[in-house]
Amino acid sequence: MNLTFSETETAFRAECRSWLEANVPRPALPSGDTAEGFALHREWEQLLFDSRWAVVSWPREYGGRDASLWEWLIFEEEYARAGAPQRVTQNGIFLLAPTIFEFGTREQQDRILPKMASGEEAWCQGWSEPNAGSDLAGIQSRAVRDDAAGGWRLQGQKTWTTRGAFCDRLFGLFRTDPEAERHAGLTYFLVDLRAEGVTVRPVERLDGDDGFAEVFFDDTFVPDADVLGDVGRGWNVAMATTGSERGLTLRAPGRFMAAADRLIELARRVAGDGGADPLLRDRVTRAWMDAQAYRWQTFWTVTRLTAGERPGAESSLVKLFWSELDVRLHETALALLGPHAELVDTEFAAWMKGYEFSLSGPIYAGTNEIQRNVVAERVLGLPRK
Amino acid sequence: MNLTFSETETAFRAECRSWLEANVPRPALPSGDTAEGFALHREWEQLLFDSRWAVVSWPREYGGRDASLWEWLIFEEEYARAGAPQRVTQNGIFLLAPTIFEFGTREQQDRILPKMASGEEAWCQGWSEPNAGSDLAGIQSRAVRDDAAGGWRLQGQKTWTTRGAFCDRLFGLFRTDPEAERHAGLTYFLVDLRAEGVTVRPVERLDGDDGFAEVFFDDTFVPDADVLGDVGRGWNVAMATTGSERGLTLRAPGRFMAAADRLIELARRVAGDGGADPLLRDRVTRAWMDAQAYRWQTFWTVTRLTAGERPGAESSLVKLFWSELDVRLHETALALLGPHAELVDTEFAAWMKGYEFSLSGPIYAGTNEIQRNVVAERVLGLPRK
Amino acid sequence: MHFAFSDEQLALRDAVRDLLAKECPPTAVRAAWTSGTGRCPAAWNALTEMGVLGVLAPEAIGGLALDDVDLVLALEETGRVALPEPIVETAAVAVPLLATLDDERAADLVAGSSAALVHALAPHAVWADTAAVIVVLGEAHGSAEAPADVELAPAESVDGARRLFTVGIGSVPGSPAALTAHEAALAFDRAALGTAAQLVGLADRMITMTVEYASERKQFGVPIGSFQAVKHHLADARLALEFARPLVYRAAWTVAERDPERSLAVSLAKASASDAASLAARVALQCHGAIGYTTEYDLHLFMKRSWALSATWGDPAWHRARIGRGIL
Amino acid sequence: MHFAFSDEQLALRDAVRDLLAKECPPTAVRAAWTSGTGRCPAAWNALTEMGVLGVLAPEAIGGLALDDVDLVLALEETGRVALPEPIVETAAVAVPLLATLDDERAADLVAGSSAALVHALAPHAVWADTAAVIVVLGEAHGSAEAPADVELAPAESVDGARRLFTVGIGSVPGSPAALTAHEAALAFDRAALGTAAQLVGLADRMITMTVEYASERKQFGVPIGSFQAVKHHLADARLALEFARPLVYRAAWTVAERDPERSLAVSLAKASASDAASLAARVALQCHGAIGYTTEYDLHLFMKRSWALSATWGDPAWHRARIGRGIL
Repeated sequence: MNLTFSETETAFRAECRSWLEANVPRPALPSGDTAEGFALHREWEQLLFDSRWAVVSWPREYGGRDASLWEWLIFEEEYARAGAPQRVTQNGIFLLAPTIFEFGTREQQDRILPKMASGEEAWCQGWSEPNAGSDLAGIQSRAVRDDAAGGWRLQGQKTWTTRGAFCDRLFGLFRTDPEAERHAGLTYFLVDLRAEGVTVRPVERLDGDDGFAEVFFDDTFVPDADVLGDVGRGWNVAMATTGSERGLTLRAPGRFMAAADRLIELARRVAGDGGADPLLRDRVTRAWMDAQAYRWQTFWTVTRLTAGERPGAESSLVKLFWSELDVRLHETALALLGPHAELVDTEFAAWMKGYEFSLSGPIYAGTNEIQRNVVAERVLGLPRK
Repeated sequence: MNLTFSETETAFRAECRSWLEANVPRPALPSGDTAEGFALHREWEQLLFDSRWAVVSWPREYGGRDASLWEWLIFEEEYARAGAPQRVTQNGIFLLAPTIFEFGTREQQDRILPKMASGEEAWCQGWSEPNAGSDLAGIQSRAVRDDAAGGWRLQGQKTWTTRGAFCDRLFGLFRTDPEAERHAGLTYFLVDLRAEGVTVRPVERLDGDDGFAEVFFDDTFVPDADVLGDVGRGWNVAMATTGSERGLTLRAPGRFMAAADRLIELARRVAGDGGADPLLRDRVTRAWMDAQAYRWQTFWTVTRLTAGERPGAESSLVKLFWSELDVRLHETALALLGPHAELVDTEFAAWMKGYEFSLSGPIYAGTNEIQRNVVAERVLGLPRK
Repeated sequence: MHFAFSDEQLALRDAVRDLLAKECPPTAVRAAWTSGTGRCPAAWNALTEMGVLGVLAPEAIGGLALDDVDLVLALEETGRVALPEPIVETAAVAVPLLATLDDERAADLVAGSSAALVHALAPHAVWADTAAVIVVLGEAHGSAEAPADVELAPAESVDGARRLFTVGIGSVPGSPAALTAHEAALAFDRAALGTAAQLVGLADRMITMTVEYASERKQFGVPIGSFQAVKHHLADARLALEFARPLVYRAAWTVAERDPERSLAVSLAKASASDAASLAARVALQCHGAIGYTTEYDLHLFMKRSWALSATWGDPAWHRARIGRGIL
Repeated sequence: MHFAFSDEQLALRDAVRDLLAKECPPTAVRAAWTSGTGRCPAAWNALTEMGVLGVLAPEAIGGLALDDVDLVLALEETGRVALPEPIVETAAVAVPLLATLDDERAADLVAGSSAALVHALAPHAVWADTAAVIVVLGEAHGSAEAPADVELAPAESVDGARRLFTVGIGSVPGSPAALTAHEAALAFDRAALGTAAQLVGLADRMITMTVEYASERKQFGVPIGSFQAVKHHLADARLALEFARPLVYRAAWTVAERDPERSLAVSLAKASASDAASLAARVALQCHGAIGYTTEYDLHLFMKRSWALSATWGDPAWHRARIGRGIL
């Protein structure tokens, strides 16, 4: 056991920190979940990519630095600490890319990954449907074979696609075998949102941004080159990325550590050094403790992953923990602000927006109810029925 | 709306208070859930009965005062405030008696009720069985007809009978129709524990007292006179008393108000007036608020009962509230005591014992998980399956 | 002891409920989000007509000469529909306050103009730009200002219908209708009580709409309301509401009767109602899932009102601290 | 960064686990409740033999010259079986403390005698009547007393195996082996860390036995563990444990390395482990139902130990306050 970072890692942190200090836009960009904000965020992504900070853990040939998991965690800590912009490329980088690395052809990797990383092609996910939320296997959108054209024709609807209104491409599951049920007969497609027959309808989120979209497909053509993995094996292919969504990759501890530090700052500003109401002090302390617990649990897990273990059902525990700590942390900030918390045009407004965002945590990527079932059944071994 | 007590009620309270002040044993009796303590409690019950305080809401002919529900609540407030002994007759008075008043013959009422109220005959409940806990309909103990002797012969086992080791008689359900399933074919019996074929095995409770017993029946004879209600209708007969157990009658708010007051006293003793740690102050305040909420919700409900409404599934809400407030209240006391909480031979030891007792609240009389189901399905109308 | 409402009181509640169902459906609340005033004039006029604004006013100025117990159920109804109007500020606080002071503006309020309030624990005057009078409440004093004499600076709320303003008291020395400490304290308690009543209505509404949604919406082939986790979330929300509601009604009685336990009772009510509404909001969103997270669906109208009201006129921690000072 | 135990460390853990499975089953804990000493001599002797008492002692006095990271897993195992022995007091605290002071009694402890501790946050010395040395810890000082020089008055714990004593310091002025503030603080942190490790073991044990029970026990025709409410209770308990455990291991490393964040890390560990064990105890009892409420069933042995240990060496609120002073 050695809980210090190596010299190389420390140097990596220093490089990262100084680049971010020099380049993070000030004042902060407007929300990336609006049309104008998205465009500005795309520019930021291009800058990150050009400096090889967009995807540090990827191979150099696709714009990365071949960074270790530890270096990636350090990058995320520094990125959050610097208050750098949200990553509008994250659904591509964190959800789709791992699947492409595992299941994509060399041609697909070469064609898709660099543009994804630079933000030139922004990807959104198409998991949910009106009748398939936490129960993904309820997917009804279908793809019909078009042999003549050498591809498939899509029909149906996807919902809750994050930033779908601004993205260029969508990945998701469609039913290619109408006879098969539930998990069988699904295929993983990569779809151009500019293609014919695609309609994107923005849906306004709790915080007023058009953060969601509904996407309708009416006889939309997808060439065979844009099928990911084997036809009919889409469920298995997708599970790799939902594992990522629920687990480690999207939620490096840096974000929560930075949020806890900002909460401490807020407590000091609202009440002066150490002077806050003891009950609020206690809640602020709990938030900081949660972030620490999350950090060390992550380091514990990453050590095992580095030794070659694969993440398992424990990722459900991780999702439960960060999503609930995030809500509590923001609730504490709102309590500190008291009757000023409702204001959305002050310097503190980010806390209300952050709270609204945090409320999606226990809902998306499998509700926390589903996650608790997974923990009970797959981690603890309780009977399914 | 008038939230003051009438002159009559105020006079009743004064009478009650002065009698209790003069008669409550000092120092407090040892636990009634031990053999020695039970005997002393029986004496106390006889004294209560002789002074017509044992069953204030009963008719005068059975030893009561024909008191109103309000007067009964006042009595309970005063009783708890005085720190008077636990009621070892409570299972008879609160669980069985309402059923006897509703379903018993005049002969049964005359024979059973006065001795029950005076403690001369102590009653325990025989609801649970090894395979019938929260799922009462799983009862397997059976009664076989003995026409010649004019009665029934019992076979089987009851568990978790509170104070079963010290009581004289038991009430419970037995299966009289072996063909019927679940709720059908059950009959409500009143059983003499001194009868032949009865074996009582004390079971030690968390706090070290023999508060439970297992009761075994081997060809135990019960005469027809001790069948309560119709043969085969035991489930319907019993529901009247489980309604009582879960609802209002056993848990008058006085007990929790008195406990909250004692908690405030403890906080003052541990930390001086108003000087306790603010986090503990807040927890003490919450406990007091819970007791107040419980009191006013009770008064709200009692007004409706007084107007002729019958208690419904809301009694599950009541059980959830008091059982969880009771645990929180005792947890707060233990937190005030800190590392001294574990001591069971000091003047504060009652808090640990009270905590252990409170932990049974969310379990007995239908676990709180069952109660939440009831609230969801019968109060809110959510679908059963 | 008789802890129930009279038939007349229930009839007033029902009349208000019917009125609001008609005049303040969710579409009207949405309209207020984008309108110039943030208000719902149709409902306000109908409530004025019905006499609700004057429940606490003497008959001499057109009031009904009733009390806080008569008013509390109407306020609960306004919470249930998230009415975007200063009904608590006007009917529950300013009307009886100005009437006590023999301030002639009381009659204007009864007749349909509106009031706004400012206090350290409610520092933004809501709908102040359309108010006829702005009552500034201090710990032990207060004043009723004419809008012309103060400076209003707008502030934006997460609840788009709540038009907030910071109030800059002008140079007018010794403003009219100065309040005593007693009146200021009573006004504060009435504001907290009225807000608590609205929070109870909001909690009830959010639970009801979630039960409906969970009974309809299917996942894994069954209604999501048949899952034990959803059931237990909703049972917990109902539990909090069940025990908060009598505290609000009792607080109304202590205010009406000038009971010595008034402040304690109001704090119990406001803390419990805030907690119940906050829990109901969390549970409602969690049980709805993503749809509750969109502004196309109505839930957010009620949720955001709950957030705002829970934190004003004393949040639960503030009221618990006040109670603690009383009992410890 | 490498946050894992070495193969040697895991081997020591496994050896201790096997030893305790044999020497300290629940029957042995029950025997301690009714025995004269409240202890489990067979387990103690075997642990002595294996060298566990001397993990932190230099080789010169018969120790293994290892560190707190090597010891922490063994302590977790003693929690898992609710070992009724002063292993934390002796192996984790008194041995390294006396060894640092060149106190010859360190060698006696390594050889199998035992120590008891007293501190403001652990005011009762456990198993003090059979201890060879009693370490009295103050905020910034301390001393190691001979039992003959102090007065012991017994006190009864809810955990029948914990034999408690209040310690009256006799008239001996300037007792031997006076501690510096630094040593007293390190000793306190080690006691809190060792207790946290035991609480993690206890939590794990209670969850495991409840999962087993819930998988077997049927109600309404199915195992109770198939009900979502039971699943979610247990998932919550596992969640708390999952995130407490790394904090305990990390705290052990900061103690071993004399890391500047040691006290902060120990407080994180003790607060989280106490909360995890308290939650596990509540969940275990609730999911067991009435059977868990009897002393015939083993659960209460682990539950009561958890109650006692959560509240000593600083309860969660105390440790949170210490952290708060460090970060706010």
